Amino acid sequence: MPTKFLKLGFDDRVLCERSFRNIYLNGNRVGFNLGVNLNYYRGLHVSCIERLEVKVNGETIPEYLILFCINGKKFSVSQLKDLFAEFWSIKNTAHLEIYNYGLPEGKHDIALTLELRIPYMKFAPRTYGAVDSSAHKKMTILN
Amino acid sequence: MPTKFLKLGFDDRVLCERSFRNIYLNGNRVGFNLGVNLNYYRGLHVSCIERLEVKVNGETIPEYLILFCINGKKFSVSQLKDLFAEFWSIKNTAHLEIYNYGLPEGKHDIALTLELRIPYMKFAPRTYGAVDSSAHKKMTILN
Amino acid sequence: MQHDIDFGVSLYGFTQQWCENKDYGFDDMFKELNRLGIKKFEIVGSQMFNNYPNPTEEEINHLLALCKKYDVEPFSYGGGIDAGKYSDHDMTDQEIIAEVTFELMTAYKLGCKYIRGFGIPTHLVKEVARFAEFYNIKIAIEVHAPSRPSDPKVQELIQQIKESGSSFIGLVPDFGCFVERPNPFVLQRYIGLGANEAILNFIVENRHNGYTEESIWQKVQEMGGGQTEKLAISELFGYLSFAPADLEGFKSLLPWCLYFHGKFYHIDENGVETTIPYQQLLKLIVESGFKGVIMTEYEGHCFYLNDAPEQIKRHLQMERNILSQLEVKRISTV
Amino acid sequence: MQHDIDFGVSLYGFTQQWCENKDYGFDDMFKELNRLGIKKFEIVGSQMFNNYPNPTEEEINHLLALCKKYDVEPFSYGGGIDAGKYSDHDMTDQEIIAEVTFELMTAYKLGCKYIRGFGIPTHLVKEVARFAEFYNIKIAIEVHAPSRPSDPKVQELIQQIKESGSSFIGLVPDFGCFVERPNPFVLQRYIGLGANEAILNFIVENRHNGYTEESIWQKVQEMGGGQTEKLAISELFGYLSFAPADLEGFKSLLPWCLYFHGKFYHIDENGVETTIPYQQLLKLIVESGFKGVIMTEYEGHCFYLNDAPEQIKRHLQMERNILSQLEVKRISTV
Ligand SMILES: [Mn+2]
Ligand SMILES: [Mn+2]
Repeated sequence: MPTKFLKLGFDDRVLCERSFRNIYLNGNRVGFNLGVNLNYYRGLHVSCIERLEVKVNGETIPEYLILFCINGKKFSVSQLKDLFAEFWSIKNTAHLEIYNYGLPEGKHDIALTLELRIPYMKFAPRTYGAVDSSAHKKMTILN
Repeated sequence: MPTKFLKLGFDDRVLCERSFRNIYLNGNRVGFNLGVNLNYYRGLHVSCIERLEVKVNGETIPEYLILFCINGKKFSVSQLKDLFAEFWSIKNTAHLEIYNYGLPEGKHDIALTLELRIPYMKFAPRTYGAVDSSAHKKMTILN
Repeated sequence: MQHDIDFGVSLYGFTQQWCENKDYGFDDMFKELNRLGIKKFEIVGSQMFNNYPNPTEEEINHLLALCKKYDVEPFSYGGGIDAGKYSDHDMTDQEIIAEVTFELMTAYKLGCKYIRGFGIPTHLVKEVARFAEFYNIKIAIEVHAPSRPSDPKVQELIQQIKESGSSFIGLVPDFGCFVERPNPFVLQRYIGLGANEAILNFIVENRHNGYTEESIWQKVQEMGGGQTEKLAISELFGYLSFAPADLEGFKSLLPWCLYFHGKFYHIDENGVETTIPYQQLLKLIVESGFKGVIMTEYEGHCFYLNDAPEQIKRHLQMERNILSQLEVKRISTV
Repeated sequence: MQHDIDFGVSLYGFTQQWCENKDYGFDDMFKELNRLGIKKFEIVGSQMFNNYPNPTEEEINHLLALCKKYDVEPFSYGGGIDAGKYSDHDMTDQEIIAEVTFELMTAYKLGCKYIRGFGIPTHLVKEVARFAEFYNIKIAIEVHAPSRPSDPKVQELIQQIKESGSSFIGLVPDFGCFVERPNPFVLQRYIGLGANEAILNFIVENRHNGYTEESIWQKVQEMGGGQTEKLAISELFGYLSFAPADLEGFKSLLPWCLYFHGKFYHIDENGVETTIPYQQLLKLIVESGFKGVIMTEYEGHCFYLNDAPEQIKRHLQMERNILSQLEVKRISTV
């Protein structure tokens, strides 16, 4: 199992077209939702997320606009490292709520960078294998 | 609301007679279970636990024998401080699994020391009110 | 009705049953509201949801289904900022804004038009108002004992609210700010717990004689006081603080009040709260032209008399009596 | 049957469907087991439970109800120590023991008699055996590629198991340790991802020419290789490592083996795994007098051919063929 850098072929499941939608409040578009699944064979503790970035049409979303939602709870990106008690299972879609006033109807180029520590693949103190669950997709949002 | 040291009168609910029972594995008694409710008017994050100790018949249980079980998860006492994402609600009984080979049938003197930070009662940086949810009861265990 | 005051009941008033009786739930509370003829209620999230600050969809839906069944409506969401929930640091401003947003999300799902805000730092008032506006929910920051309306920090809060120019941020004064003397039940409880009566009297008499919580505890220890007397000091300097009512301060709050927490501890058979000057408070509210809700907030559960339904009924009756007397006066002076 | 070998199937073999098909679940896998005539299975907790390391009662009960429905039995629980799950420290020994206990608790609830252990440090073997005994569950520490049985650390592990004197701790060798050459599908996949064939050949040919993963990556970069070639290096030095099979080492493991992971990648129409010497491995197992289970562990999902049922069927047939040939030989030499 020790393999320092892994990228499996389940890319297509990472960005979830069905849960790509705008978020409205009282008729105002305030953000959009991005459903994310792991590209891995097993689940991982949320604390294993080492890097999470979203680019929309080439532009990076500032971290403070992102809420990471899993197991019914909502977290800021900076909190993720502490969540050793939240498990992100293979069948469990995490949702990013991105409060950037949403996206206009139509196709958008979504690039997710998502890198995770593989917690059982220890090479040296504090040195673990990594899995790349990044994905890139053009997806359609409806208003 | 700012009150530095609180002890409410819902003491009786803290130590839960119904869930006071021995734990058996393959016919061997390996420990006992102690159900604990908060003596407070609202729930608290598990990270607010500042002190947790159990004495049985006057003897302190070593910390490493205790598992703190809540929301379907199990934790060591030393992990509790990190669990800001686990909520211990008023209607939710936490269970201490204490692996001391259990207790003989009969009455036992159980003394729980449980002190929690009141997270909204801030007096100064890192200084908060505290609620005392300790309890002391003689309870009967059946084998 | 000449006044435009409506009544609501905070479910917080049912704390004793909620905590002591495993099976006591929303059904039971809503049945009480039905008996009282009250529709509007407040719910404290950290008290009544199993998951907080993000109650699950199931919890929300369960509550809303019962609201429909009993024809009651969540008027205000009792929120708060648990700034101390992290063990390694106090919440940063950004973390506080996130928590406010969580409260707004919950209130939005519940259909509440108001949030009781607590622990929102004064310097974030304007920022918080922006978020409240997104959700179309008004945030009422609670002014609570032992704070008093005239306190500089409360006045600074008013200043920030004023400067925000936003109608989405305001105040909810808690009438516990105006307790004038300790309720006899409070002192009886300490005595029941083993407190020395002479020491208790000393604490009450010297509450406003220049002592701090720390210095009076020092003194009380010298007099032979222990943990029970410490509890008494902590409560009487804290949420059970008392002093001559700061009515002038109260007037300065009134233009910014979104609703009121009709806090009370005990109403006797004569229908009077003997420690809080309800008559004067309601008079000032009516005179201010306030249109809105007074939320009945029973806190006598701290006496463990298990009497919430009767006490809440008396409270509503007391308020109606006072308001109709004010009405008569107004009419007779016209 | 002269040999005492039984067969099981690891649900891990269904990884591709599990990951790609949202609706694919235990029902589907158990139907496959029924079709294969297999009762015993292994389940990897971190792969198939939504809550890990403590699956909920609902999850456990759901799984057990389906086991009953399809008449299949959880033989072994695929556990592991996620020593890196904390962001601020590697797990301490005490934390590792706690995790082992969680795996034992889950296996106990499932009724598994074995746990596949992974990541248990050698110096904790004796301590872990004590806990395993409480639960009456045997922990089989996996010997997995790129480790080889003759490696000093594997031999040290055997020494600790021996010294423990406990029958509750042992080994589960994974036949991936004995891959002798890269499967053509592996190399085709890299080429499909854009790898340069010449560089790939260089990596394969020089896998055992004194390079470390780092030094060959250095060299490959000089040759113009990029991220795809890096992935190839990482896998071929990692879980897809290859080398002449360490059969002597395997013999040294056999007295401590509790069961086997019949890892395989591809079995062609001739019914042969061309990269792993199954014939030799099974011969050694039978000769050792082993009584127990070989757990079919298909990992060809890394080629994304979506062919698990057919491949697992071929694997079981291959094993049966080899074992019956060994039988014939044994009888004819008697
Ligand atoms: Mn209040
Ligand atoms: Mn294996």
